[in-house]
Amino acid sequence: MQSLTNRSKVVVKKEMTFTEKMYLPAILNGMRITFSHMFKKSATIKYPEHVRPRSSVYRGQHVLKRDEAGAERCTACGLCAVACPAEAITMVAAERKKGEENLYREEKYAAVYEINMLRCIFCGLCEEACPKEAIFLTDRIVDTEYERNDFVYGKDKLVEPVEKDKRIDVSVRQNEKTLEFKTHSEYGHNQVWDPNKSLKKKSGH
Amino acid sequence: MKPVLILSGLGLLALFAEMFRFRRALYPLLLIGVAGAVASAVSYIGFDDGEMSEYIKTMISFDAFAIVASTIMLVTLLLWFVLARDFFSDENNVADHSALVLFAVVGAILLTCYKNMTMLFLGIEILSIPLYVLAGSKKTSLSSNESAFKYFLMGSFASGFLLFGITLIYGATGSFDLGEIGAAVSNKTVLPGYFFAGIVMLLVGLLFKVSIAPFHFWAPDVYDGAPTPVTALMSTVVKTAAFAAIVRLFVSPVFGGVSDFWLPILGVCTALTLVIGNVTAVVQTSVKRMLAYSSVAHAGFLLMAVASGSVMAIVNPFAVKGVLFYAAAYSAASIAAFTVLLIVGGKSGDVSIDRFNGLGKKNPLVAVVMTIALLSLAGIPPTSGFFGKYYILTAAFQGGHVWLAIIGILGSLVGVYYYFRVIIAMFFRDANEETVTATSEHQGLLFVTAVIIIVLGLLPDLLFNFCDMAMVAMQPVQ
Amino acid sequence: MITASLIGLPLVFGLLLLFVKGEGAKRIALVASLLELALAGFAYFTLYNDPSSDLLATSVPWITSIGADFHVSIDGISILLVLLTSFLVPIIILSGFEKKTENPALFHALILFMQMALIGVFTSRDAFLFYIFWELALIPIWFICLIWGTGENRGTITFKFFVYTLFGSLLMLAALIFVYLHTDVGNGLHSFDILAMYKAGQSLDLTQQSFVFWGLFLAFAIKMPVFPFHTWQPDTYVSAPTQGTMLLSGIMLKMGTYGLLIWLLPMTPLALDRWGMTVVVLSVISIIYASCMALVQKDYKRLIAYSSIAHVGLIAAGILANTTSHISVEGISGALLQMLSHGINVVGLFFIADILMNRTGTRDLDKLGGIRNVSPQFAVLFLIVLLGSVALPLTNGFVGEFLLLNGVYQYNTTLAVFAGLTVILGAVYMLRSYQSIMLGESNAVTSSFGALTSNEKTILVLICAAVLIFGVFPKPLLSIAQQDIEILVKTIVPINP
Amino acid sequence: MLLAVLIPMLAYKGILVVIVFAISLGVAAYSTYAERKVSALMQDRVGPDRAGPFGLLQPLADGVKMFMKEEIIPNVSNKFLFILGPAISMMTALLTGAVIPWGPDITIGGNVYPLQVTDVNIGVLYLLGVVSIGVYGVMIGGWASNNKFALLGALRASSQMISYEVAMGISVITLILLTGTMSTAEIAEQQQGFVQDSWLGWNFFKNPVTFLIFFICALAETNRTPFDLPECETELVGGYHTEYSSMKLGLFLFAEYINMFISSAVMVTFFFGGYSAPFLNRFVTDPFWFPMLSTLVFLGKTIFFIFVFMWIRWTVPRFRYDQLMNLGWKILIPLSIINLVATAVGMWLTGKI
Amino acid sequence: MTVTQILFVVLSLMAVLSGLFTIFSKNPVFSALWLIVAFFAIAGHYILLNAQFLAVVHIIVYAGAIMVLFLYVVFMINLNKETEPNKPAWVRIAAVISGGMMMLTLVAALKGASLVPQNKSAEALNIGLASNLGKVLFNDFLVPFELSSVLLLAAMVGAVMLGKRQIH
Amino acid sequence: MNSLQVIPIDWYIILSAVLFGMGVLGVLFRRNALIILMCVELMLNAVNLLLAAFSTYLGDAKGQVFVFFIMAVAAAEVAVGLAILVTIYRNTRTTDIDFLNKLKG
Repeated sequence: MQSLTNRSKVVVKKEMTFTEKMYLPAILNGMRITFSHMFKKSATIKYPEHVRPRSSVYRGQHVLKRDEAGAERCTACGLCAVACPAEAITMVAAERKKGEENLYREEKYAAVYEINMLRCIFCGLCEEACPKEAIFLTDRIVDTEYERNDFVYGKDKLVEPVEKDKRIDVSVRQNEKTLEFKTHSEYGHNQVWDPNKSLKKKSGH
Repeated sequence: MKPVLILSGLGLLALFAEMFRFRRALYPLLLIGVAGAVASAVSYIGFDDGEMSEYIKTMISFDAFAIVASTIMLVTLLLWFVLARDFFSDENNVADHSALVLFAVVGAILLTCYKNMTMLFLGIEILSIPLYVLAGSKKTSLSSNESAFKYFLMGSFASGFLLFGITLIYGATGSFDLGEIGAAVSNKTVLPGYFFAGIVMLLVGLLFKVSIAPFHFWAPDVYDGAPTPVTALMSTVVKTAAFAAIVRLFVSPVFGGVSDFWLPILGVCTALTLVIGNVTAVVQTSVKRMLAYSSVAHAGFLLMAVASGSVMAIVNPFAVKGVLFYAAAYSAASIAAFTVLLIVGGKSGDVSIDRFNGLGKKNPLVAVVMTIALLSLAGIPPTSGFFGKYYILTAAFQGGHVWLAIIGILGSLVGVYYYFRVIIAMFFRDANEETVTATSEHQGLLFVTAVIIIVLGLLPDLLFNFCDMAMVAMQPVQ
Repeated sequence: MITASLIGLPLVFGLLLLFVKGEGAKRIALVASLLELALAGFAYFTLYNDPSSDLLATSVPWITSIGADFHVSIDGISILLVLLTSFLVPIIILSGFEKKTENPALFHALILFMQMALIGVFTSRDAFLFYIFWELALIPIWFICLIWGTGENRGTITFKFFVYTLFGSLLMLAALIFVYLHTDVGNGLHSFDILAMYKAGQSLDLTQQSFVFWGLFLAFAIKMPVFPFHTWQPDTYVSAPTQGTMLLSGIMLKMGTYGLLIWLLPMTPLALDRWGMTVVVLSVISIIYASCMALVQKDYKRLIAYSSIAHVGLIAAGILANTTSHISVEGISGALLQMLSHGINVVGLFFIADILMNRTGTRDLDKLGGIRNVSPQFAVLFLIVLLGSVALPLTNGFVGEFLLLNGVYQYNTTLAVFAGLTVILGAVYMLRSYQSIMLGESNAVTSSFGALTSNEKTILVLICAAVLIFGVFPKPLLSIAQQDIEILVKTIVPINP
Repeated sequence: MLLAVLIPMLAYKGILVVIVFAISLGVAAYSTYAERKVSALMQDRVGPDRAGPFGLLQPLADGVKMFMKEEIIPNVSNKFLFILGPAISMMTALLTGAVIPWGPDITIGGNVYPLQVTDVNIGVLYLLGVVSIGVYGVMIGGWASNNKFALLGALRASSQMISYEVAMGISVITLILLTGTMSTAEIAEQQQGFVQDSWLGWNFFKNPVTFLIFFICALAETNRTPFDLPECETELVGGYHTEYSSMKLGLFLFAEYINMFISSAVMVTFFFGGYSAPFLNRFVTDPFWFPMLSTLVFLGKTIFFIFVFMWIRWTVPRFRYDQLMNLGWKILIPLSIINLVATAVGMWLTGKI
Repeated sequence: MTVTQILFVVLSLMAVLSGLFTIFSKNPVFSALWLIVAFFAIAGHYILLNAQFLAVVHIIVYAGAIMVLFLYVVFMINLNKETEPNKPAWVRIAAVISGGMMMLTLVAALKGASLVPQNKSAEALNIGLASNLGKVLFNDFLVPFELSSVLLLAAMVGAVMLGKRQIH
Repeated sequence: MNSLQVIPIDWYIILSAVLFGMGVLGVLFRRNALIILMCVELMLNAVNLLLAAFSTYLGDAKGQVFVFFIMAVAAAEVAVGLAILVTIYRNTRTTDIDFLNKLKG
């Protein structure tokens, strides 16, 4: 069959000539090629010293944001856990006690909040699911560890520091586009799924 | 030397046949080639090799004995090729089979003409190794495998003894050359004790190879299990060659000078072989196995000739000639008998004695030739087998071994019993349904062997005068 | 020349027969045997006219390497056996004319081969040739018994027969080789020539001679047979076909006695002195034993078989009852004569047994009886043969038996007495059998016994004629042998006593 | 009197043996480094560069790692043989160094010392003998693991090594025919001086086909790509060292590199003039420095061949098993025989024999 | 005892012991390995006898080829099982007795063996050199040398024939 | 230093005899075909050793040359023997020679 693009090569199993059968020329040619590569520029980047430029919305280690006053935004609604395709997020909810208003923004909070970094695929769905703007992915890189358990990040590693100057900036992720996107309830994850609706949509196409 | 070269060349040709795809033409080529080898062997009677280099002369001498022995073997081989037509019918291994057979025969010829222990050893191995393989050439048959393995095991075990013997003799005499060993033997005073140990070991090795009791136990199994054509080869050409080798050592002046040492051993072995071979053959129900045991007994007869061959370096003419004649007669009869086995066995290869029932009615030619062959094996005149036995018995009397001769006579009487069971089955028992047909080649072969048996039986001088020449080779060189 | 033709003729015809199909083979065989008879007659007359005629001897080199020649000749002794053979073989062939035989060509070819071998045995003057013919005679008869015999276990029986005789002949071979190695015809060469063998045999010392003696004696004794080597015989006779039995008893037996005479006596005179008594005693025992056995037999064929042993025992005794100091020429002549007459008589008897078997289907003496009433012709002919066998004066048996007993008497009186019993006992069992077969009332089995056919009549008349003629007029037979017997006797005297 | 000569000689030999061992081990160690570096360069990468300057301490780190890793001996294996396997591999690899002439005789303090551990008159055969024993390490190790992959790997290795030994032996015979001696020292000595009788003196130029066959067989004998089927990961996991870990694995791998070094050295000795450096003797004649420089030249040539080994490894893909056997039996052996006969005829025609 | 004698004894012990282990090992692999050890001991003997060439060839042939073949077959038919049932006792006893008797006979045969005069000439010490052996092999033993090619060819053809799978 | 001067030839003969006898014993003793083959090899090696010893003592190179022939033959024999063994194994799945008794009696 005639190829359309003319890029594909048609393989013909033809009898090899004597020189071809000897293979030596081919091998020598191959060796020439490999040898020539020795003097080509190396494609390696020496990583810790040199880092490749990353995208502005690079999805790295998560952070649990605090509000302006320094209280944790997370209310342990569990939507992030539900949204997580890798089942990496677990949490235990607790009720805010008297005197803890400065710590937690609302009456319910996450007593335990864990993300298993070995499971996490850094898709960012948790971020999208969060109604409280509590969890964000950052451009930080998850550190290496020696123990498996150490990869289960608790609140100690996830929640950003209280000090203003040590806060983690996620403003790139809160630009207009994302905020606007979040207002569209049909794209949100905290939406009850309506079978009729989606059915109609499909048939409408 | 010429037959050796011709046969080696033929062997190579067979291998080339595989490579260059003329396998179909191989079989006729082989026949022509072997016939050529026969001619070249016979031609030595008139002409010898001419001046040969010193190195060849010390290793090989194609003397009269070698000529006669190898002519007998080569003629047998020619007949055998006709017998074994089927063995070469499979396209897949015709080249292997024929090459192996030819190489084996090269070894056999070397055994008739060696002048040096090296050649003896090499000859035996060149003869044996292809045979191990040939015995196992029916690869899917367990009994063939088993036969090959037993043969191999016993063969290599025997080689060990043979070599140890050669080594001790070398240590004692300082040479592998038969002439020099003979010279050392004649000067007996310097022989150390281990020289005699060497002779014993050498003897044990050789006796193992020719299946002499008490080293015979492997032979029946091997003969029985191997494919019938191979068995035929083993019991004809191989046996002749092995005995030619023994004669060269023990009947000639090489070890003749110390015959008082080894004679008793040989005597006892001969007697044992005759008794055991014959007695055990009686109880066999398979004709092939019966022939196997009887071949042990025949080996005993041949050994009797060796035992009476040389008394203190004086060679007994009847012994040498007797061995050659007996071997020829036995070969002819065996070829006939095994051809009949092949015919009767047919596809199934079953050759129990019942299969012979009524053969006289079913296929008179086959039955008659089988009868002649069996009569010859039993040593009944006027067949050639009788003269073989006659010469050897005469040799035994002349060598002063009356008791051996009597055991031999009694043994061949027992032999009559088991050979005649087959004849009785053929002519007396009722036939079964199956028909027995022989190919025209086999019919021709049967006819030829029958004629040979009868003619040699009536006019033994035809061969015997020929054998006379062989005597000259055995005389001490002064 | 004649001798060689005598051997060659049956061989040629035998080979010819192999290519003939059908019943015609019988006729060809008969013609061949008659030609042979004529040739034998010619030989007789040649010998009669000129005992040293060149025509009678043939000697060609055969196996030069071992000094064996094809040397055959007819002298006064062997002519008798040649005549016997050539006389009996036509009768034997004729006796089978009315019966249907399976594969007649092969059968008759074997008979002719047998004849060749027998004549070879009787005429060879070379030990090796003798041995070869001796063995050759065995194979055809074995096949005859095996293939055409009766009885389910004939395989075993014939086999026993074969092995017995082969055993004997191998011993003979050993003995002959032993003697052969002591012959010397110059140049260190040996020879199988009969005279050389005689010379060599006589030069041996007693021990060696004894070995040779026993080797040969066993071979011959088994063939004849002599007690205790006889066990193969009755069974074989019974199970063999009639023709086979006739060959065995009529001619083949004589190989043994002939061997004793020609090969044993002259070759081992010293051993004869030493062992003569032993073997004569054995012979006499076999006479008495066989006679007693014959007395109690019910099967007629078996009875004849035993009687045959008894008769042969007497012949053997007559031959062996000699010493170097005294050799009885009468005894030897008697033995020769008795060989002839026994051959004729026993063939006749077996033929009669065959007739009985064919007509009545049984050979049991108890079941038969009264055949005389039905077939008086048969009764008369039977009686003549029977009387010949009992050695009544004026029958052929008488002269021989008388001479034999005389010979034994000169050797040892007591033994002669015992040997004489054979006459009495023979008369008893023979007549008793006649009585129970022919006399008395005919019964269901025998009443349908028809008259003899012309064929049977011819044979019986021929035999009866022979019985009577030689009984009355044995002279031509005796005289022709006389000279050669004397020559033989002279050679027996050892060279260095 | 005898002892007076003997003891210094023995002491010298002992020192030489130690030096040869050290060099072998060192070169082998840095071969592992070189292997990674070369492969990296050929694949446009950097290769190890963290341990020490340019990663030069990498072999050390690897060694430490090998020693520190957990020693695992499979439960159902034969313990003794399991340990014996790598030991034999290592031992035979080291034994070969004994007959290699590292340089011409050296004069130290007026005494002349040979730069070869022992000059046996059958050195070439000694090499073949030791090489033929090397296969036992692999076989025993593979069998003792009691693992089917290991066993298959061992079987492959042994059959491969036996097969190629034949062609190798014949090519060595050709070489012996060419040089007329079986002593390695003499072979090296004969090639001294780059140009001889208008010929380039190295055996390579006299008979390149022999070298080619020898080289291919050397590749196969050392189980280097394209003949590294015994340890073919895609089919047999790790081949005969599937079950090995820690230092025993290290020994196997190390033995491979030593083999590579030695076979390079052998090739240099046999075909590339040994320690001969063209025209070196024109410039240096000092009895101490000339041998020293020659030895350096020898090592340089050897290192070049080690490089060639690696170069090939990163160029040519692995054979399929049947291709490997076909190459060995149907091409190399006939070729080597033809070469042998042709050499013999050639020498006969030119009147050298 | 001189050094040579000590070496002889040590090598002999090594050969005999490893030979014994060869015989009595349950597992064929161990038998093979012990046999290799025995071969090395014998090679040592060759060197002791001034036959270096022989020693190396011995190693190459026996240890390098034959025993590898053995091991190969052991592996191929995977004889890991160490369950070799013993032969009946009487066979063992018979074997021991016959073997022992044979050895006794041999040793007895040596008793009072008068030595063949030794050749201690200078050339005699060099017979083990390759060039010397080559001369003997290609002169005196030319015929057997050429004919051994027939032997090897036959063995090769035979082994290949047996090894081929049967094609129907 | 040479073995010729200090070791009597008898030592070598005895050593070889012992090794040879051990080989024989092994052949008779063992049932595993492979081990039997090995014992045969041991026998041949005993022979080789003795030949080499004799050769040295006699100052005659022929003995050593003979050893080469034995080696060639041993190699050939082993190749054939193992081939046979493998064929047997294909059919029976065992190398115990006592299983090979189909042909007995």
